[in-house]
Amino acid sequence: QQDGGRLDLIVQPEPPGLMLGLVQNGPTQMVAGQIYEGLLRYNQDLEPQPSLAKEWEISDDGMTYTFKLQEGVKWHDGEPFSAADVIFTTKFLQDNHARFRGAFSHVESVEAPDDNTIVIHMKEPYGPFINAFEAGSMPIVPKHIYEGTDYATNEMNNTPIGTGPYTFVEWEKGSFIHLKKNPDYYLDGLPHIDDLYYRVVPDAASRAVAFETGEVDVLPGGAIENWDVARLTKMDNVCSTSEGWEFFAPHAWMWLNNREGPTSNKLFRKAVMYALDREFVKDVVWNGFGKVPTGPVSSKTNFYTDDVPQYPHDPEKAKELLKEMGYDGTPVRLLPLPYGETWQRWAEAVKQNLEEVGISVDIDSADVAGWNEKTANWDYDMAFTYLYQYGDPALGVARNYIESQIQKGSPWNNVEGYVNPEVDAMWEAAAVEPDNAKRQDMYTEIQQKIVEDVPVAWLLEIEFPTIYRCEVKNLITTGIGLNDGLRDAWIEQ
Amino acid sequence: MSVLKITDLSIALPQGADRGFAVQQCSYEIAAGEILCVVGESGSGKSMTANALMGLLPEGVSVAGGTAYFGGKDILTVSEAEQRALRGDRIAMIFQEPMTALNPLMRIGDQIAEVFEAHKRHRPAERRQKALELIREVQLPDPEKIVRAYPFQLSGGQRQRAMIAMALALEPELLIADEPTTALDVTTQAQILKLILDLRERRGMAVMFITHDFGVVAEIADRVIVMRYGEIVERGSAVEVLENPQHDYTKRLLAAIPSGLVPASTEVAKAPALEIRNLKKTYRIGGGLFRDARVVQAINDVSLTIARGEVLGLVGESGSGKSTLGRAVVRLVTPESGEIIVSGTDMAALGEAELRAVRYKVQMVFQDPYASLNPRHRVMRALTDGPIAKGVAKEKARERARALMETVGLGADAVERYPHEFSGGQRQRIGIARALAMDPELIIADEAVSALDVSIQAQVLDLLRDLRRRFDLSILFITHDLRVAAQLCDRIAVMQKGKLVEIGPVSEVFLNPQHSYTQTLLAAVPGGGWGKAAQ
Amino acid sequence: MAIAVAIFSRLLKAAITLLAIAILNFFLVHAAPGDPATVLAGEAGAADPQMIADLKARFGLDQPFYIQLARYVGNIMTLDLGYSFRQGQPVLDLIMERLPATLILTLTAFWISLLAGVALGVAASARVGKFTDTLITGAALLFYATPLYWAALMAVLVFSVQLGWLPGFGYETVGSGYGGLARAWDILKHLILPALTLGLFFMAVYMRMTRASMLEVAQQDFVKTAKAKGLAPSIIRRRHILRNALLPVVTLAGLQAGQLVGGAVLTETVFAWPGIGRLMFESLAARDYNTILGVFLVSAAMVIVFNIITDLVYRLIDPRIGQKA
Amino acid sequence: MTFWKRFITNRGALFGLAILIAVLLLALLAPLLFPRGPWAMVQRPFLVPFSTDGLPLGTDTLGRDVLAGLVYGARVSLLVGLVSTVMALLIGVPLGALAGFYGKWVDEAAMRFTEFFQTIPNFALAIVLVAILEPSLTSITIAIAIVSWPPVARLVRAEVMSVTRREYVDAARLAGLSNMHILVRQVLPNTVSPIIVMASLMVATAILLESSLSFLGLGDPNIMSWGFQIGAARTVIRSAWWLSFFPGAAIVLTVLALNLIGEGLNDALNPHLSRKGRS
Ligand SMILES: Nc1ncnc2c1ncn2[C@@H]1O[C@H](COP(=O)(O)OP(=O)(O)OP(=O)(O)O)[C@@H](O)[C@H]1O
Ligand SMILES: Nc1ncnc2c1ncn2[C@@H]1O[C@H](COP(=O)(O)OP(=O)(O)OP(=O)(O)O)[C@@H](O)[C@H]1O
Ligand SMILES: [Mg+2]
Ligand SMILES: [Mg+2]
Repeated sequence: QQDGGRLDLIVQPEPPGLMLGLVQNGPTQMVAGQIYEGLLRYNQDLEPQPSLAKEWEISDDGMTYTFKLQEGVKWHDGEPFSAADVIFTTKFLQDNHARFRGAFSHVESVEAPDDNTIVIHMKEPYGPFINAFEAGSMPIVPKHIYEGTDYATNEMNNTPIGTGPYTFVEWEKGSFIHLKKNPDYYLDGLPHIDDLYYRVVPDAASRAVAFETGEVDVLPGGAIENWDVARLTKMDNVCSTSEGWEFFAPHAWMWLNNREGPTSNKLFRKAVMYALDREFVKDVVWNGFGKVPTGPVSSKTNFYTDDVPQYPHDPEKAKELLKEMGYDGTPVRLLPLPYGETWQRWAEAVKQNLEEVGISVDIDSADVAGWNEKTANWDYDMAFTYLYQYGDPALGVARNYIESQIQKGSPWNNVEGYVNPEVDAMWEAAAVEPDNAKRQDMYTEIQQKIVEDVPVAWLLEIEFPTIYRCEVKNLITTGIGLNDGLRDAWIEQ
Repeated sequence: MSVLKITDLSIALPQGADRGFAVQQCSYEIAAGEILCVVGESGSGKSMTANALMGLLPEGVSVAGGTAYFGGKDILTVSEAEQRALRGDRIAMIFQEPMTALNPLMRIGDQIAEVFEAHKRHRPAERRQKALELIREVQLPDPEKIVRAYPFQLSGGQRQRAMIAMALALEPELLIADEPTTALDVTTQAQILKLILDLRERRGMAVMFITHDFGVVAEIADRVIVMRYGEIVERGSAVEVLENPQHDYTKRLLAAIPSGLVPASTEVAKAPALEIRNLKKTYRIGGGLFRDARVVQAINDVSLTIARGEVLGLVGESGSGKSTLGRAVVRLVTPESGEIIVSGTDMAALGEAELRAVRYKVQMVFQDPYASLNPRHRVMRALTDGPIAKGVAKEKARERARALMETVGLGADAVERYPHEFSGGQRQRIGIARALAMDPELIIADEAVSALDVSIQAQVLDLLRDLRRRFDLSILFITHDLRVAAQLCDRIAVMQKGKLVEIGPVSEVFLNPQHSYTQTLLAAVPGGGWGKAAQ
Repeated sequence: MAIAVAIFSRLLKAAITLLAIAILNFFLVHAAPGDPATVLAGEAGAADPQMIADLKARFGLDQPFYIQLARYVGNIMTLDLGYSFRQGQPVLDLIMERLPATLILTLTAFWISLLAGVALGVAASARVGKFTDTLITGAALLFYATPLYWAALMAVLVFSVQLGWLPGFGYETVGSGYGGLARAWDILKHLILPALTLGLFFMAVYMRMTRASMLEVAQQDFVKTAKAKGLAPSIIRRRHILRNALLPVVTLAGLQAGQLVGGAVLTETVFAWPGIGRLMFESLAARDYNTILGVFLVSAAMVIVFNIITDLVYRLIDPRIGQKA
Repeated sequence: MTFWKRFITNRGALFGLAILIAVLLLALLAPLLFPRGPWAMVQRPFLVPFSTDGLPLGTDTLGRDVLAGLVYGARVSLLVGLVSTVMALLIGVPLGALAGFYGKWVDEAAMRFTEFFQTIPNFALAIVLVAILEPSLTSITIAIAIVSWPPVARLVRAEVMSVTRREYVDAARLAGLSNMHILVRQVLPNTVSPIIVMASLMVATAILLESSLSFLGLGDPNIMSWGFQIGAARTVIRSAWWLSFFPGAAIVLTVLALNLIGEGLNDALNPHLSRKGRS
């Protein structure tokens, strides 16, 4: 292992801010994940690993979680880090972090018996809870900076202070974010790299060029369009990996509006599933990356099963189903995800598939804001989306299928309007079941039922290959990938 | 000893032009210290000759033959560089349009000094000084200021003087002046002519003076040549040509000139066709939030009457408010106070809609025969639009239009043609027909013949006289040409700076002018002496 | 003096226009579907109604529309462009950070296109109908017809990727530690491609205009006067024709210089140039209202400033203006 | 010489006209030439041009026929170009005409209004408008029209002002014709030539604008257009240059053709001005 060097990465799009406690979108996590830390990290099998907590313990009844914190940890401004910061963080995030709020709704109380210990008491056992401590889910924020201030407008948001391996240096808007090695990092010998530059390049083709011309060393997943991946990986001394996304396991599907229109008919939805040539999309649009999903749970996530009804590409079957239902040719609107060319092509391919079996499709168009507005207000017939699974069906999957999560105004829940009380009950029970074997059975059944009902059309388990120069070693060591990976990375000189 | 000797000069025009040669087989010479006037109708090739001598023929036009010896060389065939060396140095030229002949972005002094620069005379510092001297010589007021002035700050006459200063800079042996006074008003014209005569005296240079105004010829010419269709039809001393013309065309030209003869004033009928009382119109130009506007009193308390069947001439120099008065009468300009009474109605007080109903009573014949007819409408439409709007049945209006075309001597069939198919004089007759089509009581003719050639001018004047007799029309005849006014009008009104300074029967105003301004105006008429002598 | 008064009255008018534009923009921008809160929440990958409500309250979006408008108008009257909640920074700071990059790019493009355009136009007009003229006019037509972004893509492809002569994107070498001249040189290298592609189109425009204007002025009487003085053709062309022919070019240049500031969206996007065109585009996508409005206002102000500059230049060239009164 | 004769003696204009007619024909015949439409995935993706029978220009990222896309794209470009120009004329001509004809406060008000639109950079305004209205053929056309009318209004105003000062307009007033009659029958017809010339150039500009919007992802996703093709091909420009080259060339050619026609019209309609300028 060698120290030193500089690493240039792409961040896309430019993050709105770096204060991870306030902003949790993807690019923010990727950059701020080097500045802030959570209590835990997760390896690629989604097992917890030490981070700010060096040890932890869960009581047998699943009601008490005890964390021992690292010693000698300092904030980037030199202030000492202690359990008080963690307690403060739980309050801070209650106000600002939706996902945290969800997970902590199962918590009764938090206490700090001493400066290095945190004890969390649960209201009920909640199996997935142990998966909610990485930097993105629960970034520890500095109490001495935020206590008693208006968090949103605190000046320090622009010069974030964390405990992580890299400290913030400079952010030239529209151009780059510069981080540098934290010399006082509590783990000896870490990190290895001196400087990190996160480069903002708005155009996908330019990003590819940036890598080719050597300006950039790492292209995180999704930074370039898939068509360039094959080309770049063929270059000398270029490595690529699909690892580092296990925790998120991005899962793409098409919401089919269960409330009205042809899509409210289960036969129609099934026809859609048969009509889609998902393998073709995977091969052509995604250049062979990813995997055709069998249902709502990603094969990378815990409690996955493939023992569910299957929907191969079968246009004839689709046509039959449509005939059976008496589809009258009413056109349906298709809302693609405005995340670049790949997604646009995907929508075009889907449209073509559907039109081949006689469904007439109009592609709606909207930018990110319009997409949010339309999906949040259920103004669509079919809409693309993809969501993270956060390692556990209870965290990342359930929200999309249970009735209580039908909430107008947000596009991150049961937007399709799927209502099945039987399944709802099973979700609820599975979440608080402490025994993992039993949970597996319950989730298997859930998956079978949902796949039979086809509330949405599952499209792809997305794989985002990370492309980098082979000199960069240990780039991805956890299931969270680049978001907290640079702690261990080093550059061979 | 001739300065310039032209032999058999021919100038070819490009294909598609009105004729093959602008100038054909012309020969003449100019002696030192002599003023040769070149006269002739528009398009007769006067300017082309001058341009050829300067080597400034427009693209497509070329010298087809002949020689022009100047200082021992044929200047038509010397190289471009040699020609350039001659230009401005030994041959200089002044153009017709003083308003556009100077570079608007350069100071007058610099433009004059440029002549020295072009011929590498004097050191740069001295050039300025020389320019100043020249400006003095052409009698421009306040020379120090003029050197630094831009053309737009000078009046037309002043610009023309600046042009002359430029032309005189290197004391040329030959000065070519292409209608240098046509665009100027009479008083200014008189000054410029005097200047040229003076300079000729002092410098002894030869002058080739192009004009179509025989008054000017009478004033300055030593010798005259008359051109027509590119050929010289007559030549001789000024006296010979003016008093004893040989060629038919010259005779016709001279006959067509409105003579200075003052007809006895005719008795005027009683009932007034138009009464103007205390009319005022002020223009405000420019100005804005923070700037004072420039105020021009275009009509300042003018009162006058025109009797039925009378022709009232309105004269005065440029900018004196003649047009404004005429346009106020027809309400193309709205006066701010005063009355305009046409057969009992005060036109000045009418609203938009009422006005439209009575507008036909006063019609106008415009100055520019090219701009006053819509190029996209056939003559028929020009003649019938108005009557139809007034309520005349379509068929009747058409019939009337044909009849009127006969009246103005163009033939009934001409109604189906477009304006561009007529000559300037013919268009002016259409303009008159259009005015008549409305059955007006009064016609305002604003410089209706100024843009026309003398011969055509005469035809139109005849037509007006004839019409007035036949229809008992009243005419307000606006002009700056006193000769023309004298020929046609019963009474003359003289305007100066918005005020009516004198009004009376023609004979009185001309022979016994009361106001000093009228006197200056009369004195400035070119060839005044010659006109009277002819009598 | 007259000039000072004229400028003052222009500025006053400009301020009124700007205010009206700001209000119109406010309506425009708010008419777009979605709002910054949902976008921000959306990007977080998870959100609950509470989060969205919190964000809306934080951004002041829970207020009635007219109050938002009144607040905004009140703000800009005190020259305060507001706060970008998305970026956590005052809008003015954001814009000031980006403006230099845009100005460098657009002004370079502007001068290149103006100087080259006028030079080519003069060259073409001097040889009307000859081969040089045909060549220049042909090239101009081609540039005129080429979509800017396409030219940009092709330029990157050739000069950056294939030949490797010039950097294909960005404003400077990030983290190079260059200072002073080295930095200037570095920026210059980055500037060449975007400035050229942006300038090509305008160069064509100026070239055509200059050529036409030169030919027209060459017909005017005073040129004949100049010839009659015996001046050499080159002097006539420069001193008499060109100066007069420049007047319409200046007018057009003024109009376009103003537009360039906000009009470089495409170039900035393709070349990853951190200017305000891109800021506008990205803020629009994020519905970062105050930022879009700020950019619009600043670029509108730029247009007005350039108009005033144009007028001043015009006065310098043309003595007739402003002195008549 | 008649207008038409002058026009066809201009080689450039004739060339432009030929191209435009060719493009028009292709656009009209598109459904006959490619009955499956431009979106059908007909073959393997990324087929190189001139390598496969029946697919002369190769296939794109999804295996769609590039030529079919070009031909259908022509329809959009021409449609957007023409319709937006007509719309811009419908706004600009009346506004400019009224301003120029009536002068005074009407003029002042109209010109302030126009200035207003000119103060917001053109392309930025188009982007915002499309974003607000959400991209569709209609919204794009409207947005382009809205950003293109101000120059029309200014031109028409200037022309109308100068024509209104001609004496034949005074003559028409004296004839008792109403203002509207004068404006519509006497004045406007005499301003058409510069408007026609401008319109031909506006069509060209509109085509460029549409393609730029499309390139930024603000196109109508249901409609194949040239800008869309380039935008979509941008990401693969390195491996499949032809995907952006052909539509780019199509735009250049069409816009070039329109410009040539515009110049030809200009020369033919204003013979005095052009005599010198034409080669
Ligand atoms: N640039 C040109 N191209 C072709 N023909 C021309 C050109 N300039 C003048 N002409 C023609 O040449 C002939 C002579 O014109 P010229 O200008 O010499 O007349 P002129 O006697 O000076 O008339 P005016 O009194 O109107 O100035 C006319 O028939 C005119 O139509
Ligand atoms: N529309 C206008 N706006 C401002 N000033 C005007 C306007 N029309 C005329 N004037 C001014 O009013 C004065 C009188 O002009 P008018 O046209 O009546 O003179 P004129 O006697 O007809 O002169 P000319 O013999 O040159 O035709 C001039 O000083 C002129 O500059
Ligand atoms: Mg002449
Ligand atoms: Mg007058």
